Amino acid sequence: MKIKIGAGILAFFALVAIFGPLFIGADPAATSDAGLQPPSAEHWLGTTQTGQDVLVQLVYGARVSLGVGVLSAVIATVLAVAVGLVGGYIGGAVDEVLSVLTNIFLVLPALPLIIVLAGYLPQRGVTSVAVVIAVTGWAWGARVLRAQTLSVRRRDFVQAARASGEGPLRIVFFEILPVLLPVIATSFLATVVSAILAEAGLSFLGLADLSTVSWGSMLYFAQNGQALLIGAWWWFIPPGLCIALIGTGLALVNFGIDEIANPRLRTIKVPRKARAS
Amino acid sequence: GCSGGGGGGGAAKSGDAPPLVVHAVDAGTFQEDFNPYHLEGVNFGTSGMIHETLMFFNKLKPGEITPWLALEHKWSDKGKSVTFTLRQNVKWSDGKPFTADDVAFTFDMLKKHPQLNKSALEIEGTEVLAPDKVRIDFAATSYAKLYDIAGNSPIVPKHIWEKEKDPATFTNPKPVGTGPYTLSKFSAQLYELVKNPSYWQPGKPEVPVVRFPAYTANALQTALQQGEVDWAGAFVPDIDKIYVQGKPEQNKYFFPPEGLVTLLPNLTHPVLGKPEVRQAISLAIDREKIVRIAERDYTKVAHPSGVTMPGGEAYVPEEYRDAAYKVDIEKAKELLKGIDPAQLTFELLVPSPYTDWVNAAQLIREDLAKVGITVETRGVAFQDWVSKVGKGDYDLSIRGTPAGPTPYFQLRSLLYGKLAKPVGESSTGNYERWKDEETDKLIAEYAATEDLAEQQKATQGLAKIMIEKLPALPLFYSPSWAQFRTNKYVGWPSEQDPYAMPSPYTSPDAAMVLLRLKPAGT
Amino acid sequence: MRFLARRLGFYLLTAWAAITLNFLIPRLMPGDPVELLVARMKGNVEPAAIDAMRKAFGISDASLWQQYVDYLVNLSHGELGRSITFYPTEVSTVIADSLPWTIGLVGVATLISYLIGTALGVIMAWKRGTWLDGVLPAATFMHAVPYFWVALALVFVFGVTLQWFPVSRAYGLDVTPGFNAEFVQSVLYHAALPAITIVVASMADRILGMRNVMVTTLGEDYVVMAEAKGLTSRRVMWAYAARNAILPNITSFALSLGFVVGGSVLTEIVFSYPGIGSMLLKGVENEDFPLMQGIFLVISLAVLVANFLADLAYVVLDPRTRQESE
Amino acid sequence: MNTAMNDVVLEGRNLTKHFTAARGPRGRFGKRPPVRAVEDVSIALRAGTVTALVGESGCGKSTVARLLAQVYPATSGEVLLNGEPVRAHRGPAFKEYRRQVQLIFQDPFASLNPFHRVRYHLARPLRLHGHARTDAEEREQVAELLERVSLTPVEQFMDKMPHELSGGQRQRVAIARALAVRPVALIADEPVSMLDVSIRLGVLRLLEGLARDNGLALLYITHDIASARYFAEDITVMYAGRLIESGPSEELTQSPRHPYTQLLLESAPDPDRVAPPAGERHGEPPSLIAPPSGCRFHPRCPVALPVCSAEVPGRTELGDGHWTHCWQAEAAVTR
Amino acid sequence: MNVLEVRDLSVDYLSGSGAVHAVSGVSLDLRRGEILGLAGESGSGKSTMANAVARLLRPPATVTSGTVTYRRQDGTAVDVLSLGKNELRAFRWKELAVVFQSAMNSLNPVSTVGAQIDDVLRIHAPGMSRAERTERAVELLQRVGISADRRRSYPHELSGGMRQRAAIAIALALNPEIIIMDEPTTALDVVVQRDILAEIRALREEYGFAVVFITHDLSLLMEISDRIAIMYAGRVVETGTAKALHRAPRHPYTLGLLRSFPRLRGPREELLGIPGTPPDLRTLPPGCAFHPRCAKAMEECSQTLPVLRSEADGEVACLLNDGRGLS
Ligand SMILES: Nc1ncnc2c1ncn2[C@@H]1O[C@H](COP(=O)(O)OP(=O)(O)OP(=O)(O)O)[C@@H](O)[C@H]1O
Ligand SMILES: Nc1ncnc2c1ncn2[C@@H]1O[C@H](COP(=O)(O)OP(=O)(O)OP(=O)(O)O)[C@@H](O)[C@H]1O
Ligand SMILES: [Mg+2]
Ligand SMILES: [Mg+2]
Repeated sequence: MKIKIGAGILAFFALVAIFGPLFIGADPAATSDAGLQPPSAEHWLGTTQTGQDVLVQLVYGARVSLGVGVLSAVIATVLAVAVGLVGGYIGGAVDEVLSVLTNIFLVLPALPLIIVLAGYLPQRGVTSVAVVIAVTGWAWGARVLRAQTLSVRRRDFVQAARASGEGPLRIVFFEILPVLLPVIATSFLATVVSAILAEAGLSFLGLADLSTVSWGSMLYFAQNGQALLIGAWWWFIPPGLCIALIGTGLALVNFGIDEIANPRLRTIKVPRKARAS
Repeated sequence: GCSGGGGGGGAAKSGDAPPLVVHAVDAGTFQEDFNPYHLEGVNFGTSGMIHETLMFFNKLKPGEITPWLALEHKWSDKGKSVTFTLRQNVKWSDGKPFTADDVAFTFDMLKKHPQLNKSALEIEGTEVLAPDKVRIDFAATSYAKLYDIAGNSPIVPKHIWEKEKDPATFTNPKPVGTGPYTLSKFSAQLYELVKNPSYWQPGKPEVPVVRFPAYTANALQTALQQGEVDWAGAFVPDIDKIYVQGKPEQNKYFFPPEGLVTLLPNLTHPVLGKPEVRQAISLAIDREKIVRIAERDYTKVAHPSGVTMPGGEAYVPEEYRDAAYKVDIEKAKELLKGIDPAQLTFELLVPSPYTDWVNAAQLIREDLAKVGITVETRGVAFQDWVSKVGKGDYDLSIRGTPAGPTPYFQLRSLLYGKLAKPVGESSTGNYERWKDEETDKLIAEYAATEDLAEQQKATQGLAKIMIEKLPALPLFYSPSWAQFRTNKYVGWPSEQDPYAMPSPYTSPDAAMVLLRLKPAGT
Repeated sequence: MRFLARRLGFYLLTAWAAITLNFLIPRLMPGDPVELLVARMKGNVEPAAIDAMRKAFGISDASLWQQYVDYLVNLSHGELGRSITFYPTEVSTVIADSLPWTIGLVGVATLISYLIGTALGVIMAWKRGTWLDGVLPAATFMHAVPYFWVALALVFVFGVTLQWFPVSRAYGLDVTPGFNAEFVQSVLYHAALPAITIVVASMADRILGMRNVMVTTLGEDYVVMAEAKGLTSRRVMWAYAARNAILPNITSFALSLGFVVGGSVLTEIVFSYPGIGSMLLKGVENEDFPLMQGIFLVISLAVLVANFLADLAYVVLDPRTRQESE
Repeated sequence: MNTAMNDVVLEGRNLTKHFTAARGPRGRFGKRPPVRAVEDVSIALRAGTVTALVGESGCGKSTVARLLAQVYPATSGEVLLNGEPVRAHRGPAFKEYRRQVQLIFQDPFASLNPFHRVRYHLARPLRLHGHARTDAEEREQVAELLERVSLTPVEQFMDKMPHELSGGQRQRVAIARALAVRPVALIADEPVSMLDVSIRLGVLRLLEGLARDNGLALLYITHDIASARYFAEDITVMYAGRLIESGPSEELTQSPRHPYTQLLLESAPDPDRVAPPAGERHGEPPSLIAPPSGCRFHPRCPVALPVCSAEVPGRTELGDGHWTHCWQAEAAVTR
Repeated sequence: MNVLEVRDLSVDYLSGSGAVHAVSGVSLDLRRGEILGLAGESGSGKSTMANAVARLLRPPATVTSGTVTYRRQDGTAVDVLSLGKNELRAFRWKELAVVFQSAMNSLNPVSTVGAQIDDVLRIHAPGMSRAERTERAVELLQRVGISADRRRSYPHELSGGMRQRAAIAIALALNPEIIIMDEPTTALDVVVQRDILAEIRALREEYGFAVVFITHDLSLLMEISDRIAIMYAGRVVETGTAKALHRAPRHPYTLGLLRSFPRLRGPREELLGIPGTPPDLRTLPPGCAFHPRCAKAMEECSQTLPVLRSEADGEVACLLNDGRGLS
């Protein structure tokens, strides 16, 4: 159920991000003299101060925000899998070094580090922002994956595969990796959320490329234009809401996966009789 | 009514006149720094309100100079020496008399500590000729630097500063100045200036207390909306809704032009180097629309010469005084006929924190698309933009050029060949890299004379080059922000009486404004 | 104590990494603060003055290695250099002025959020299948909302529209800082809204995390046993289930501190709170290396210390680690 | 098979294994004392024969199994395959060793990767060791293996996922996987302890049959001495990392000589027993970090002599391959 | 005579793929002071039943029918399934205590053994002073063979056998009438197991409580129990005294179980085992649930559900046994 709702939300935004711009066609940055129009038949979500259509921006923003989220999550996950699985499986000095590295990145406060790094970024394009977020965000996944690898490595089926003569690469990728897929998926989704949030935070601080329309940059402009102070709620609310919705969708899917792995977590309807005890 | 607002409930010391709550620059907190030669950390008001300059230059009326601590100046040695005759009976706020020693000390200090010498005055030495006469010697002709010497170098008291080992790091926490105010209270969130009772202009100022609460850009908007601030210099996104609130008589604002925002074409670019392309670009851009949408009508379209109007008429050749931009798509297309359309693709670099420029860039993109020029706007980090534009690593960019006491300074910074370094090296002006002998000659002519008419003539030459050769494409004036409320005090600068820059963050102009204010209703 | 010694060693290593990272980042990145400063002054500075300023700001051309050594030596004396933004104020002064605000705000808010979130998580796990499950979707939603968005919404509703709370600053303009009732009251009043933001935005994580661990713990035999022993529900819930469920949450809590601090940077900016977050942004905007470095270092160290405290708490709360350390 | 029945196929000589504990208190100089899991163990597996290794939990049975399978190297002592000492721990020579000696794990729920089908589990070793080169060969041999472990109809089982199988069926797949390699020695580490009583028998019978019919040398590790009596020819009893008694299963169970073996037999639940044994406490099993001196059983031994705590008893041959390490036995023999 | 009477008890686990009938229609008596062994394959519902009696079922388990009656010494009957919150708390542990399978998991890892005994006393005997409680805790621990200074140990500092003893000590704290022991020795090795069994027997002699002893090790039950009940697929298929069951099992499943255990003494009997696998409790075979695995199954077995009928010293639910014994 959770997975369904979550996946529904995600699918919706994914469709919007992929096909929305084709449908809408309009240029999200296109300005007009009709500034600060409240929602109307013409502008479903009103316009910004410079007369840009909020809905159009929202649709294009989905592409950037989701794109940054997914891109940095992909990078972070690849890093996490590499570090976590390799460290966990090989063990020894390599593992020591990798896990100290992981822990360091884990403990260092990410957002300040992102801000500092972004502050220096020569290019603030979508990709570089995604890379910065990924670089600061892979550690959690690596740590979880390492712990899991350590436990899976000791599991009998890995031992059995070793005993029957499988090589280490094959064991890592064919025996261990599939078992860890749910964990990888969870950490991937969690990274998407935090990446989207981080991108929004960066844009909001004006540290991302503001000439690209993203939900974060929309919020930046809304805040800059004092949208709330002048009552332009339609400018301020939708981007934040979309971020929260996507986050909720991802979290729901994640909880769903958790619940499959650990059925105890499921919410249940307690029959009256049992509740009495 | 509402006297004081959130910031005004405090201690008005002298008389009944209420304190004036001022917001000059965005700050979360203040640092205790009242050294007028510090660039950023210094608290606003130090220069002008506490430490005064020798003369006052009104940038809104180029050429209008008011004697201040100095009564007059005299150049000698072909502009390499200047002698000031000082005002008598001026006292430091601790009661000690102000003398030529203080002036000499100030300029000696600048010579000794180059990092304080932000105008890079080439000081050779000073000589006190009499208690009220001092001569300053320079290594080069410095006529054009009179503003920096007399209008932009606050004088500090020798008897206090000479005790400091390193004036560069001295924070001057208990400033002693000749100005109309002294510091009475400092905390990280608020500092307060009170009237200097022994000020040399008796009876002035009439505003007894000036309070400076710390506001960040965001907080200020709310404060303005709630009427907490009497005088602010801020960009307000929707001034009618947030500030004026239907009371244009009381909640006034005045945004006179202060500098020039230009579209910089990189002249080392093979296509942009061609005048007809620049001409076409200029013809295609609808500056009115940019001003309306991106600048919210807070400013005006620039004069094609780049000279600030009104006020700068004398610096523009007769025939061009009424020149104005007009959009002409057809003509632009005509001009571009000879050029391979594939080459008409440029990147427009803007610093992304400057949201109005980001919007302007977007409008330019839309306009140029109409004549077949493809523009890709790229918003980059401020630092990145500074470094890229400085090094000439861009196609098109938008950049502001600061105003000086006369339009010459603006044009010099925009066009002077010596400022342009080769691509790859950081320049400090002339970012488009305009190389033209005639331009440099005109600039040299201005610098070599103290005669106003000569100077105007040279500047007119520069204006003509701007209009005819389009080395850079002026867009609009950058406004000087000033919101002031008349419920407590009246006498603010206005279009009719532009006696000083109205924004509270311009010094020493803000002190001039304070000296002119009178309680409302008197 | 072996466990703690190991952790301490790790934190020292991490601190060193943070310090080195801190040293390297600005030096490996392009940009020049003086140029920037000049650009922001709209070019009112002549080129000749720039070099002198550069020197004054301590921007040096020495070899990277030499600079590193100098940096470490200075650091060991507690010298973080002078801020460029607030020149000539020492970075340590800037931090000393702003850090207490952040620690006060974030510390208290985090504590509140932790206590409430943990309690809610415990109760929600305990009362599974009741209306309390309705909190879950809300928590899930809150977990994904950007901090600054919540902050702005709160500012608008409670600050601007209802005017119940002040929307900026750490204390009223009319109070004198010091240890007097008026000042303390003003500080609390001003901290209310930002604190609520941090609590609201970070609590969801606590709730969800605690609930999940708690649900798992509830299935453990010792909880069933405690119930069978006829203990009161309160005792089973807190002394048996929650007490154990908190353990894995301590570490995740400590790690999440980094995120809370990150989020509070945004909160501070929205509320113009004079904390370290606002200063960090200022430093970044002005490419103020010394300030950024100093602040990032302090934040990192603070998070490290918090993590170490969490480890201590863990040792106190979990007898199993204690034995190991005998 | 080139080994005749009853030839020693796999042998461990004086195997000793000390683990450095990953956690635990440090001693002086910050060194952690080792876990002396296995001390001086010699054991031989013969073709076509089931040998049982019996002992209580934690006494080191699995460690012996892993040493024999060369999952990790011994601290000292050596392993001999067909009389040749095993030296290689990687490379082709080691792969060859892997091909000859296979391990079956205790928990059939953990020893199959939940993500792979039965076919994959069986086909991989076939391919790895070059027994099957084409798909057809592979299919044929997988079917044959399934048949050997009585998972029929073969077609149906081939494409099942592990979670679709019952415990007994999984253990059969695990055995088939070990057989796929065509080993000469098979080490089964408590292969049925996780299975239900009613299903155990089938699996044990299968193993017994494999040893008997295919001449495999089988080491059956268990803590259930009764089942060892039924399924193994020889039983070796282990206590706290050391061997204490060994002999033909019937003789060992009916006339045990070591006090621990006696205690073990006495303690095993037995409905046929007339009266339950006297309720005296025997104390807890010893720590392997600081094992008791001398005979490791002496603190729990009802008949301990002073010498027991001083010296490790030597091996006393009792005839018919029955031997024990006990001072009492030694005394009895010499007397 | 009976201290506990279970009548027609059914428990379902509700789940997405249909209800699991873990216990269906079980009726069982526990006599005062006896040890009742409950045997059966894994998943046959033994723990579920025990938990139902102790009211420890958690969702998604639900009692769908049946009653559980507890009889006090004075003869008053208590309907266990409808006890209120406070009555239930008093019933649990004063009247009925539980020892779980793995003591490592049933002791709170973060508090000392002494504290966990103290916990019980504080709640149920509020009149006791702190010193009295400590004294009692020491006494209990010594009674099960743990020295007094171990009171301050945490569970992880004790060996498996000691933990199990500590769990038993906690169960004894209030002198309950009934102790349910769910596989209390499965995790231990035989020597330690033997000690604990001896302990339980001795304590039973001393205090006279009744024990429900759950395990799947039938030979163990034969030794320790007075009476034994065999469960298969959620139903009791046979009950009887340990002796009788050992001598002449009446249900084919009991026979199969008995003949699955290798014997240590005497001649090597042939082991029979039970072919096939236990059924899926969601879709039980019709009729006798055991018939697909039963060597003696008849046509009728797949249609008629056999009921538990009383016989001399025991009951059996098998169509074969209607009136006759199992040959
Ligand atoms: N990798 C290891 N590191 C440290 N100690 C170990 C390791 N493997 C086993 N041991 C220790 O060695 C001893 C013997 O372990 P082993 O697994 O061989 O016993 P076992 O007889 O198989 O027990 P069980 O019946 O529980 O399987 C135990 O005390 C165990 O804790
Ligand atoms: N939470 C649950 N949800 C669904 N089914 C369950 C749950 N708990 C137990 N079951 C099922 O109920 C049946 C009876 O379980 P129970 O634990 O009572 O068996 P048992 O006889 O105690 O087995 P064991 O000997 O393995 O302890 C099993 O088939 C089991 O799969
Ligand atoms: Mg083992
Ligand atoms: Mg059970």
